Amino acid sequence: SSTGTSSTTSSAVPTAADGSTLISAERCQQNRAAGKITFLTSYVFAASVGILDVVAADQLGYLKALCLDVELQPGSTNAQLVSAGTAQIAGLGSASDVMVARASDAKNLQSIATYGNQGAIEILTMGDSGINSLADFAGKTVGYKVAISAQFSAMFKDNGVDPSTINWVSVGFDPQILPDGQVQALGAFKSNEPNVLRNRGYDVKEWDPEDYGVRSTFNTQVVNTEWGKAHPTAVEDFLRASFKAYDWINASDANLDTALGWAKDRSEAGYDLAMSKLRWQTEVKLVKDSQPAGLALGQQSEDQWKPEADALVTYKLVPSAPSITDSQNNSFIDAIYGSDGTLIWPAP
Amino acid sequence: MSALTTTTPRRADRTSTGRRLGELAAPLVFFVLLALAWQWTAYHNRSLIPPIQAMVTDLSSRPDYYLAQLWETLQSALIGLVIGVSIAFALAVGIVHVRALRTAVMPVALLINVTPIVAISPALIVAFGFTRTPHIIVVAIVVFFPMLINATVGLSSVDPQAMDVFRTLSATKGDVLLRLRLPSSLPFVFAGLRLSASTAMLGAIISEFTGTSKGMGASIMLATSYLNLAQMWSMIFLSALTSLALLGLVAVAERMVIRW
Amino acid sequence: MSALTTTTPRRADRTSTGRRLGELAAPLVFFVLLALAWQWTAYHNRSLIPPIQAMVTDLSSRPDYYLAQLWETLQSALIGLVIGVSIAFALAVGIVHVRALRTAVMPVALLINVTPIVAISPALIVAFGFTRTPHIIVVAIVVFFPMLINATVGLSSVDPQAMDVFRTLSATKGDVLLRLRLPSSLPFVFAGLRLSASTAMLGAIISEFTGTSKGMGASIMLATSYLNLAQMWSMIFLSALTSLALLGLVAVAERMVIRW
Amino acid sequence: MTTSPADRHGIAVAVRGVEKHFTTRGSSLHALSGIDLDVPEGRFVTLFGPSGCGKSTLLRILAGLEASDAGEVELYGQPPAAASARKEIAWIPQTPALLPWRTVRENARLSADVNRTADRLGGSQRVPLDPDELLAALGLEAFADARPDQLSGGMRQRASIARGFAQGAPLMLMDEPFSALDELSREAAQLTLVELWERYRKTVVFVTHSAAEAVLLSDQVVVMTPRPGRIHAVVDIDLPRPRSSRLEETDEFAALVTHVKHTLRSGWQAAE
Amino acid sequence: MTTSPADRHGIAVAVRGVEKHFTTRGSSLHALSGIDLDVPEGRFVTLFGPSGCGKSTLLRILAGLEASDAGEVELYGQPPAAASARKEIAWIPQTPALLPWRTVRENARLSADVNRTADRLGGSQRVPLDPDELLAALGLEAFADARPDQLSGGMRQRASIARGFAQGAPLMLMDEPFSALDELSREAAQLTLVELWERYRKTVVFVTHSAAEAVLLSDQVVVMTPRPGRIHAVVDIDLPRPRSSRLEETDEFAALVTHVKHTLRSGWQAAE
Ligand SMILES: Nc1ncnc2c1ncn2[C@@H]1O[C@H](COP(=O)(O)OP(=O)(O)OP(=O)(O)O)[C@@H](O)[C@H]1O
Ligand SMILES: Nc1ncnc2c1ncn2[C@@H]1O[C@H](COP(=O)(O)OP(=O)(O)OP(=O)(O)O)[C@@H](O)[C@H]1O
Ligand SMILES: [Mg+2]
Ligand SMILES: [Mg+2]
Repeated sequence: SSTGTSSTTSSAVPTAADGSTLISAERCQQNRAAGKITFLTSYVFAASVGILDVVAADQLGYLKALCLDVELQPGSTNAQLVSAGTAQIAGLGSASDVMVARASDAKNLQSIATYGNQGAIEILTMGDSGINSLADFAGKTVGYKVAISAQFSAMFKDNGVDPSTINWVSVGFDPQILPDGQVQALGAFKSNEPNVLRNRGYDVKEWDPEDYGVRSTFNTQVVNTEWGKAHPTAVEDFLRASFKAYDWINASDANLDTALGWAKDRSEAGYDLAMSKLRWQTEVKLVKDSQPAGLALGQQSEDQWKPEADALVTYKLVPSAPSITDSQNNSFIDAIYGSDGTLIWPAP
Repeated sequence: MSALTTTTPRRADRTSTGRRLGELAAPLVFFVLLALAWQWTAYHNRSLIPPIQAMVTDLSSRPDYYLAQLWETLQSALIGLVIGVSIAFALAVGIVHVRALRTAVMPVALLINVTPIVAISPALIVAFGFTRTPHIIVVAIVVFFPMLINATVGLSSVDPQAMDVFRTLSATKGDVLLRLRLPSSLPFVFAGLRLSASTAMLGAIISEFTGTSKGMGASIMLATSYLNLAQMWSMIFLSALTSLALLGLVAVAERMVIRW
Repeated sequence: MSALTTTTPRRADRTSTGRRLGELAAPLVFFVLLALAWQWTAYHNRSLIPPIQAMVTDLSSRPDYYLAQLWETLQSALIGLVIGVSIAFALAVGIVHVRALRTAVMPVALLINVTPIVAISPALIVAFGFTRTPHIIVVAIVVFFPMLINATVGLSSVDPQAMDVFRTLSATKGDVLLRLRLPSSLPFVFAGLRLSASTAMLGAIISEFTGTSKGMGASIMLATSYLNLAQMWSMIFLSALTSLALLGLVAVAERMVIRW
Repeated sequence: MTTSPADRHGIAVAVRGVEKHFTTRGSSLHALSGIDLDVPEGRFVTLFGPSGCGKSTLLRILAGLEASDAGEVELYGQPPAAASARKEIAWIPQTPALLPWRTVRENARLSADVNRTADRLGGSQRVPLDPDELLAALGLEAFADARPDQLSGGMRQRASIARGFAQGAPLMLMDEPFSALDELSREAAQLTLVELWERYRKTVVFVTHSAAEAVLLSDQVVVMTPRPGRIHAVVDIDLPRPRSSRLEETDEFAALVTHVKHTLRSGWQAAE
Repeated sequence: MTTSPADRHGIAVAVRGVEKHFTTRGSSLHALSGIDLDVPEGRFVTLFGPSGCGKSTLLRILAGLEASDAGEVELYGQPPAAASARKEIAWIPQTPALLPWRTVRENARLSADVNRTADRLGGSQRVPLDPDELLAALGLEAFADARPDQLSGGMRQRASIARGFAQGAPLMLMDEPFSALDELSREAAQLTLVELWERYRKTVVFVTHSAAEAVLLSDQVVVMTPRPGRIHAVVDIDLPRPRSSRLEETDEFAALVTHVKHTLRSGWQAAE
């Protein structure tokens, strides 16, 4: 924590690194009343959107300057932890994850921001695998992480391939099993595994559900519903700080390197800086390329989630059609943007 | 003789019926209290644990799903159990005959026993692919140590005086093994089998966290990610009950085999 | 008398030096063979296991990192061990005095023992937050059962004839517990402690797979996701060696306490 | 066995009509039947009989370690539990049953360490003896600080006897304390016990299945027969005291041993 | 003990200059020193002495269960291992050591089930006996199909003796087989053994620390003294055969028992 440590007393409004005040005394009081906030990343301290920007917001002192006491934790069972109130804010993979969680036992959470408006996942095959169409997947072994995504099922089913003819196997996070031949195809993040494998000199082919008409999203931040209602300013200012940091990272290559250095410090070991940089850049591009007209970064709408909600019903991952309205709480994200769609900085 | 006190009959006789009732009642009362505490917690924190009726409903609404996962896991558990226990027993036979084998095998066995197997299981999948093999190996590893220790102790724990009789008869090593060591070891072997049987399902489930989409372990993983608490905890309880059933089977087998 | 054969001296005397050397050599040879097999596999399949020198290099290049994770995990393991073992022992004391307690506690203890704890640990984090508490609880649960069983058996395994002496003296329950049951139970308690100590680190590591970014478990998880084989396997071996060291400590304590 | 009116001691142990059954897995065993017995104070009385005739069971009932099904037991006019609460019964079991974590001296002191409330009760007939004095009398002074596992079997049994005497209880109950010793150590132990007893004159009920041992030690031998356990006869042993190893080679001694054995055999045949 | 030239039997057991040391944790114990012994064929010889004098050690050396440090042992002119390989030694241990998973009959048959190559060797002096006949002779016919845990201690010891005799070995080695029995069962077992032995006339080396048992059973009693274990004297027992329980009440018997005990005591005093 190199910056933003100017204030240690609880009553005074802290100032940012440049000495300016970022928040009113009254709002600062409200944010402090929220107490300690635990934020869970969606996947360790990876260089992903919704993670690296929060790390940077913390390191840059934005969070503290906005009178927020946030502890960052690598996530695990995020939906459960947020719904139970053990954590207050967390990242989830996509809008689908939010709706599935709400349909099961994590009813007590809502989405507060959606970063990407296209899917971030895809299937990889080796370039010379002889798999040239979706139909060729029948009978092949396909690795997935944790659970088979609805996007994959939809991609196959919408194009006339019965997903149950595929031999799905749950795999770890090492993509090497694809070139080693243990699986013929591998569920992957667009921003990670293709880069890793290409960097190792392999020729891989990508099967993007978006290309087959499957619409989805990636990285939504969720909040514990009651806690969010009780502390709206804290939620708003958390998002405000993240998105300010998001812009800061993208402002220069040097800033990105600095942010990656912070993530690496938190990861202690094994953090591949080059791959991580590529990962961030890929994801930012995915976010930018899919930004719907009229919506600012992170803003979400019913239309945007509709295709995923429909797919969940189609593939019976939820018992009944989920209410998108109830799944989203847009009051926070909408409050941090001005009428011109620019981030309100500093906080009121 | 009036000062002589009439001694009371043995307490065990007087209250044996009452005591037997008490023995049944105590665990029942305790289980009921536990169930109440469970329900209170479930209603208090909806995303921590599911209420009991949610598990019952889920189990009874799709028994074939649960049975299919159970059967999948049970197969790995049983095959791994048989393999691990057999290798351990064979090694124990070697150990009691070749002293050097003991000093060679035991440190390694001890090391394996204190290694976090769950961390190794991804490597096994890399090595053996997406077959049942890695899951069987994990089970075999976790059941190996208790059986090795118990079989070694059992095969060595022969009545020395009976051993003297065999030795004066110049009994062959095979005679001693078959007619003395093996039957003598049975109580220990069954004790080891009980320990092994209670970890076999655990090993299978942990190994199924990766490398498969079938079985109770995969189902628990899936339920965790979809936060399907009813499914998750039904599986957990089902696996615990299956382990208890395995333990019961071992106990029955023991009573049938050891009749002396 | 020429036909009388000279009996050979006892073999143990003749070859005791040779045998002792053999006892040292056997595990060494075995370990060297294992190391060679490891290296061969490591070079054969680069993404399966790391070569030994990669682990040594990683360990020696940042010993403080490893020590910090080790210390983090060891704290949870030791605190959990002390708590779990103490509760188990206290319950065992209750069980040998109150029969109903036995029938109430034992089935539940058995059930917990066959429950996949790794599946429960997320719920503990939900319940107790991102503190050391859930990790300590996992350790306490996994070390609980062996100590409960061994302490119960130990506290019950008093020489019945010594018990008769105490009873004719109208010794109080406290006398019997302190002066007879407790010392009699010590060999069993230490046997239980050995079992418990060998699982304490495993429990701590497994619990650290979720809910923390510190400790060996978190480090193994991180290494898995970044495919840092050297870190992953260094941690695995470090944890196994730490468990062995704990076992050694228990053995030393046992020899210091049980002097009869 | 009736108390002779000439006996100037009181009655230490009075048993009337004691019955005992054991029920194991449904089948019942009549272990003791119609036991009547008076042991005057300061007498050495031995229960003698074959294995399974109920000697240990009777002794355990006297000590309050086992409850009878019917009948009455009184020690110094009170139930066994009362005597036990005042630590007035010294129990010397078949095995030495020393506590292995205590030194020999600490073992001999055991009775002082437990049930301390008894020490505050008035009216006790107990006169605790100095453990070291007893260990010396039993030839164990050099081993007072040793742990039991450093002693031979015979020495351990002597330490157990020291523990019993150190308690200073007026009544001592001994259940075959020498049966695990080899013949030669056993003879030495018997002579030591005779000597100690002649010095302190406690009331002793002793159990054995050795006729020679019974005759050597006792004032009276109670001959028991099995199925169900009964008192067949009481043989008075009118050998002079103090007794020594030379006594065993006398014809009188041999005749009494033969007589005790015959008494047992006749009781057995009568029972069958 | 020298073989008399008049003896028409050969020498079954010949021992010359046997020495034995035990080393435990550094300290060495001289267990046997200068043992010379000849046992003629068909004789019942007893090793008698106090605990720790090396009786068991000597018997184990004869059986080949223990190796001596020096000296020579020969059974029928060959080393113990050769006799053992032909199953010509029957070993009857201190505990019955029956296999609990076998019935009494199966236990008695044990020698036929192991080391089957010995059955094909020629020149054996072994004459296996019918287990059922032996069980009948020992009063166990009704228990032939019972498991050992259903038997009393005395019956188990008889079953162990049946196993030894069934082997039909010319040499029988018995290490205190009756020491765990109570006095009365013990006497019955002794008489059964006397009877069986008088019927089959095997060469027996028997170990005991009971002088009466040694005198009742033996042709010769070898008196041993400890520290180090030595043969102090050999006492010939010239009591008539067949022997019965009545013999024990004769003066001759009592005199021999006293003599044996005295011999031991004098040896002990000499050793100290
Ligand atoms: N706790 C018990 N439960 C069932 N039966 C018992 C119990 N204690 C003793 N018996 C039986 O009661 C009978 C008498 O036993 P007891 O121990 O009093 O005999 P004993 O004369 O002391 O024999 P021994 O000389 O072998 O010690 C025996 O048949 C024995 O099996
Ligand atoms: N395996 C052994 N290791 C060390 N010392 C031994 C061993 N076997 C016997 N001894 C010692 O050798 C001596 C003789 O023992 P042995 O068993 O032959 O005596 P024993 O005459 O049979 O005595 P007992 O009548 O008690 O059976 C004893 O001091 C004993 O402690
Ligand atoms: Mg008895
Ligand atoms: Mg012996």
